[in-house]
Amino acid sequence: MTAPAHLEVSDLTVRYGPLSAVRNATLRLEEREMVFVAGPNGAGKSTLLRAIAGVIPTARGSVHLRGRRLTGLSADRIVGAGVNLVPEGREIFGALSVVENLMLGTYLRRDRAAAREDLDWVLDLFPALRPRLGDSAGLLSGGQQQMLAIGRALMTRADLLIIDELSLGLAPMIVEQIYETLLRLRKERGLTFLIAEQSFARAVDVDARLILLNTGSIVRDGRARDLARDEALEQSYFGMGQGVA
Amino acid sequence: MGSLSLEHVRVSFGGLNALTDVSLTMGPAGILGLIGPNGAGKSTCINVMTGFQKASAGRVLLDGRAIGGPPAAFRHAGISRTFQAGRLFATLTVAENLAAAAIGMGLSRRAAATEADRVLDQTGIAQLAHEVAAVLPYTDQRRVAIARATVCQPKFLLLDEPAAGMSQQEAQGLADTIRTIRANEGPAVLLVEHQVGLVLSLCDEIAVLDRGRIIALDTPDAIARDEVVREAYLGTSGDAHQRKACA
Amino acid sequence: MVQSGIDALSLGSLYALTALGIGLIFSVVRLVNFAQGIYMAFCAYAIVLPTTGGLSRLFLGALPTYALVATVLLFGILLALLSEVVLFRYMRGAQPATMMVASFALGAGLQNLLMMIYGSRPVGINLWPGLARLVEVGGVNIPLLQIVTVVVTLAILAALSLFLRNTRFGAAMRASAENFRMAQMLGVPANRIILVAFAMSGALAAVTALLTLPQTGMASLTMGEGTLLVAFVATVVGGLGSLTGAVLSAYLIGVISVLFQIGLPVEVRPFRNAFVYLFVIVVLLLRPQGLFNFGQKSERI
Amino acid sequence: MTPSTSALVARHATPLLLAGLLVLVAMGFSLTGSSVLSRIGTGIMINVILVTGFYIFIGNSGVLSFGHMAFVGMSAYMTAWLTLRPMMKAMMLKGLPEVLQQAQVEPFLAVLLSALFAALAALLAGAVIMRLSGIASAIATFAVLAIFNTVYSNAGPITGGVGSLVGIPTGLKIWHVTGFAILAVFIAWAHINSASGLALRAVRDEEIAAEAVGISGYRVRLLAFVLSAFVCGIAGSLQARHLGVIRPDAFYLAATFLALSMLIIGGVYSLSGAVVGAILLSVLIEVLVWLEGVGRVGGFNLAIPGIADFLVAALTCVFLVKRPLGLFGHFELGWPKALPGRDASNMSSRHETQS
Amino acid sequence: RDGEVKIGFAVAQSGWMQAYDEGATNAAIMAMDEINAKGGLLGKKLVPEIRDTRTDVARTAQVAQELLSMDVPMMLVSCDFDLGAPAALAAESAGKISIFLCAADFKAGAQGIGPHSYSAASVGNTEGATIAEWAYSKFNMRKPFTLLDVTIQYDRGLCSGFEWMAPQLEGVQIVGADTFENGDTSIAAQISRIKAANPDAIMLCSYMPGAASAMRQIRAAGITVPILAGTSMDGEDWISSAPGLSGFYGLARGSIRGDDPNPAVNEFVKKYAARFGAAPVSQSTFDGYVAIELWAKAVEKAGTFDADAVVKVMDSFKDEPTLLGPRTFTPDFHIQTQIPFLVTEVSDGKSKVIDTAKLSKVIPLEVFMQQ
Ligand SMILES: Nc1ncnc2c1ncn2[C@@H]1O[C@H](COP(=O)(O)OP(=O)(O)OP(=O)(O)O)[C@@H](O)[C@H]1O
Ligand SMILES: Nc1ncnc2c1ncn2[C@@H]1O[C@H](COP(=O)(O)OP(=O)(O)OP(=O)(O)O)[C@@H](O)[C@H]1O
Ligand SMILES: [Mg+2]
Ligand SMILES: [Mg+2]
Repeated sequence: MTAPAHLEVSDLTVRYGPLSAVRNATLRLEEREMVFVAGPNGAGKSTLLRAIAGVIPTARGSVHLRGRRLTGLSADRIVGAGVNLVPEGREIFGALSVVENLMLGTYLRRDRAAAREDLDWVLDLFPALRPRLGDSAGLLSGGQQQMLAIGRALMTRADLLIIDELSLGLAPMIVEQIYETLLRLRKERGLTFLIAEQSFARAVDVDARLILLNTGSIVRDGRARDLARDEALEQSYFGMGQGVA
Repeated sequence: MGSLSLEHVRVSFGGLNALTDVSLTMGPAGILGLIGPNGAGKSTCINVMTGFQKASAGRVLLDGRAIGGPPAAFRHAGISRTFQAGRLFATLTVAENLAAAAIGMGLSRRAAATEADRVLDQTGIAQLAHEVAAVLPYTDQRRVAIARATVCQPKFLLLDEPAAGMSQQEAQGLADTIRTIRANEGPAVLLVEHQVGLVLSLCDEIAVLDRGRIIALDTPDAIARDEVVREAYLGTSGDAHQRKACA
Repeated sequence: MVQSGIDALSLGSLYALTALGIGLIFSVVRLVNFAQGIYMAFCAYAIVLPTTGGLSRLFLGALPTYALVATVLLFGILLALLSEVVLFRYMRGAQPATMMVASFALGAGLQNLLMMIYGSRPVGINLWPGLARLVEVGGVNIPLLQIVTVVVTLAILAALSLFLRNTRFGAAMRASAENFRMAQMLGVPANRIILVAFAMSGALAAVTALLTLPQTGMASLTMGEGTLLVAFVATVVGGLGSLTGAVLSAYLIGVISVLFQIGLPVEVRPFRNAFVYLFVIVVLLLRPQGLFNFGQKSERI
Repeated sequence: MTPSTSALVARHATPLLLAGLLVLVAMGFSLTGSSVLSRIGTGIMINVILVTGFYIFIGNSGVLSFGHMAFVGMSAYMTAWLTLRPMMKAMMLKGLPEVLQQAQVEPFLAVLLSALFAALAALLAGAVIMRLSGIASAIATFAVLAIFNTVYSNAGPITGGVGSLVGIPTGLKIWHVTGFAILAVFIAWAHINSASGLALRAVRDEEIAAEAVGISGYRVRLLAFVLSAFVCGIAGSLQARHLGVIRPDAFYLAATFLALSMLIIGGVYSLSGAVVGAILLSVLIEVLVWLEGVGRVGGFNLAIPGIADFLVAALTCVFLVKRPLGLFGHFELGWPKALPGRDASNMSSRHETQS
Repeated sequence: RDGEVKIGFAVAQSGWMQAYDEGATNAAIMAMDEINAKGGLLGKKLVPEIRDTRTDVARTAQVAQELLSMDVPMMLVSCDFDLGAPAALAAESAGKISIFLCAADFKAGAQGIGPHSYSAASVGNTEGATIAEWAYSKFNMRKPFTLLDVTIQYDRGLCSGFEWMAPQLEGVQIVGADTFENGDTSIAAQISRIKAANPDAIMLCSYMPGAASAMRQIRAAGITVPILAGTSMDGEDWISSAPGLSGFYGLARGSIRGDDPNPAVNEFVKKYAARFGAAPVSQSTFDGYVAIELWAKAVEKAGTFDADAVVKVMDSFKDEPTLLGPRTFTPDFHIQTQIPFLVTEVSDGKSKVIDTAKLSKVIPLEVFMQQ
């Protein structure tokens, strides 16, 4: 018998009222994989990721983490199981200070000392946050808030990180640095990533696997480089034929 | 064409200087791009130029004369803006969103409705008129926000990251919208954006802000080649696709 | 002078305890809990048995002091928990106004229940008459009860603020308040946190009842109302979400009330509350973000 | 119908339908000829006016007000001052100014003058407190209510003090009150669609963006505050004449929360909600009380005294849990365009009525 | 049916007023039963029609309407003036008689509701004046202090009656006055002022629960001078809040403890207890009985149930004997302004009747008018 996948999603359907935002999604993430979810606006990327993290209820299907069933658990229990979601729109705690936001990421951890070290490590990763530790997080600039949201997720030491719209509002160089870090984390700490992005240029760049969503259904699943060669695909979903990417 | 400029503006929050002696003029260049790393002070620039943030030092000049007061005073003087977070009037329809802006400019309810219709047509979103803002897809929300800012023909239009979260294709659509507005209403535009491809392709001139200072101001081509800018902002390794875009 | 100071402090203490209970819940679930006052009345009535007029007979009051305090506290805690589990839990994310009206309805329902059990006549309860004794402090005679009230309140405040500041619980609580779902996404068991906050507010209602009874000797259906309103105002005047602010402004309102009571000429004295509320409006105009909200604003454009 | 009138009807479907509903309700209560039922109906209509008044400010501004009952009360007292027999005023209200001492105003004029008085009071109070928004504003309005209560309770020579002031001529007809209710609905509707009303809703949704487009939150809030006080004033004046007796405590917290419950049960953001909520809760209370009475008179003593009040509270809670946005949410009667489910959840979290 | 006459009761059977209306309602029914046992009134049996006002003014007006549509010749309304008024007004405009079970506001009569409205009880001003006179003559009160609870009208009448009488008593000077609200938890500031004024008696114009808690705080502060009150502090339930209380003097129209100097009252208390399972909890119970007594006598004398004829007779009642002693109405006053009271003393936590007191002067109308 093969080892269970890090994340196994089968036949997942999510509804908002009458509308099925995600339909019969089935996907599998191996350990240490970095998988991208892409698709046009409203394709259901966020919905899929939220459903996996247990933030919204699913209508059908199941999610398993290393063989353990997550479906039906409350969001905080799922975090306890080692899954963390950086939601679209950051959702930092504006009234709390930057350091409180970061330390909240360690709420479930028992290793206080290691958590302190992680704080230093995250601040090295995002030096812009260091001078702002005591300030209300709501006062940060848009991009700084995004850094905070990602930093906070890293603090949880979850080994499956789900990031929605990672590069939203970030300067190109920062995006660059974050991806470098994530790839390093994958190598050094064995993390697995599921990342939603609008375009799949980045997936091509890091040579990752790509899942393409359209109107709630998974329409492609494969190596990003291979999919990128599919001109028709580019044309219909991303208009990259116009030579932007 | 008039001009809107910052003159030796400093903005500090407690110990932090968000802007340090920034001088910047929009107007002559038609579309002025403003780029820079996160927290560089781009949004703060816009806030100062629209009355949402008082400068700790320095002045805002409209056609050479100092301007001050609450945001409404700036808007009445023809300075209009969008926000980094959409901030549409969520429960109002698109037409009402625009009409509310016209009412803010002092129009009667009836005249406001007419003006809203005009702008809806102008910006090509007439088909959205009766949708409630909150249910619009993200991209459409951005377009409505820009349309709302062009009500009553402002002379200056300041856009804060209008393409955030858009795919390149959608960003192209946005670029078209901005060009149309320029063509029809002719406001000077200030564009703050991280999608460098969009900025490079759309702007007549680009200013680069880093840690509260303007470190470069030049044509798109020159900026794309500028070493300092690459170091501070674009990054050196992964900018393949960005560069491809400027080509 | 000293006497008036102590008066103001002990009055302020009762306000502060209630303000703390209200502020605690508000900062966690955006709920102004108007049922807090009726928790207090319930706790007070629990000390006696229901009778039809005549002399009151002791119920919990018959227990030894420590057991009495413990059971009344428990009673308050259970009531508060019950309202969370039965009602407020199902209103997460509802608008504050909706929750407020629901809490008012809950309060009205509980008051009716209490009336069905005990009738509407106030009941005389002679709790801890020893506390009525005067003690001499620095040349003035001060009721022991006032000293106890102030000391107990300050002790609770200190303990609570230590707890909130020095445990992860504090930040987690404020985080759950701001964004319930996001807190959960970080592994914060937000529902349990909210339960704890309710339990604390229930306990505070019980303490307030236990400190009020020796003073007034009467339990009545409306006994919590006056304090509740002042506490409600104090929470906002102090700066919502800031528990210290709520407590400080509760004390401030206590002081202001006593000052007006002392300072106004007798013909105007019945208008005392009008002056107190005028003062509140002035404060709000000067500092809409709250009197003791020294922190920065937390939203920017 | 000519095309233009039918367009007019379509555009104003909401108030027309609501007016129709009110007429139906009034007919239901008056056609039996029972004076008791017609009295109940009159009370319900007054509630409709009251809640519509609350809606004009709260619904459009998103700012909760605890203060409106003060304006209801002020109008009620003004009605007493205008309509009590001069002899009684000379006896009981010695402090009244000469003009009011002598006044004996015709009933409908009294309604108008009293409502104007309430609006004036709201203008003065609002000029100060409408600078505030959100929770600070809610508390300031509560302070206004508390000040009203304290002042009117203690200004004996003018108000008769805490006790009841009696002798206000009674004898309201249900159809008169229904007429006023319909008027209130049209006033509210006109406001919603006015420039100021639209601007106010913009401020409610996004105060910062409203500022950016040049809208003054203060001005539009103040206007709605005054207008809603006027409508509340109509309710107050009619209330005084409905009961014939007033006292300050009748316009305090319990009444405030009853009105707020009606508004929220119907849906704060909807005029139709305000009207239907007022009717619904009023009728529910009547029915439960009637059932309790039946339980008692039937001799079985099935009903515990007060059980109806308890049930009203419990049902209100259950309802609020089930429909936190009220019966109508953001809908209006007769508006064909409905909002899909998505925004309901989004908007409730993003556009909170400040408490 | 022909042989019956319905008597309306617009009283609270639920809500907080229920506890206060219940006794007087029961007593009124007892009085009606006694009349029925003797063959009825003008040959007709009196039948109670009770409707619940739910302690709510709007509801009160509504049930009054309902009762009036049943053609009751007389309606008993809630004890509290504010709560009973809408019903009395409704009766007034229908030209029917209404009697407040125990309201103490002079507006419960021709000067307020109208010529068909009565109260069976005494007005607050009278009580204040009576206790002032009594305290003056019984323990030489010279320097009283008035502590007024501004929450209800009754208290204000009480204090204003006291303040009217005090200066007319040789050598008496009110040395201080202060106010509080019934719900105030602490009256510490007021107590400081009392101490500073050093009075020889305190007139406490208040009601439950504020009155008891004020008393507890006054005694706790070591102030031992006599405390005077009106009839609102009759009853036993509050005494346990101030154990060992002494030096309290209040008024009552009759004693519920079986120590009334008038044996008829004690007899009534026994009968009441036998019928309803417990003795009356407050002296206002008697007023319900007296209300029926007075009205029935007037009907008898008038020979008709017609309201105006009955009013005429009632207004001519002068010292008409009742269970509680003589009662007087005039066209101006439909409430008692000068009746004998029992004085109750609480000493060592026990209350007993120690004296009777009756006002020596008539209070002029203006005194009632100034609120
Ligand atoms: N809370 C909601 N209620 C109702 N419908 C919703 C809700 N959230 C999303 N939807 C709908 O579900 C569909 C999928 O939305 P989703 O946000 O998952 O898309 P997405 O791929 O993340 O888009 P984007 O690129 O804009 O973030 C869309 O049609 C959207 O309108
Ligand atoms: N009201 C404020 N209080 C405190 N600090 C502020 C405030 N507004 C802005 N700042 C700080 O000033 C700096 C500049 O912020 P600004 O929002 O202008 O950056 P930006 O260039 O727009 O960044 P981004 O691209 O991330 O949006 C940041 O460090 C930010 O945290
Ligand atoms: Mg998304
Ligand atoms: Mg920015």
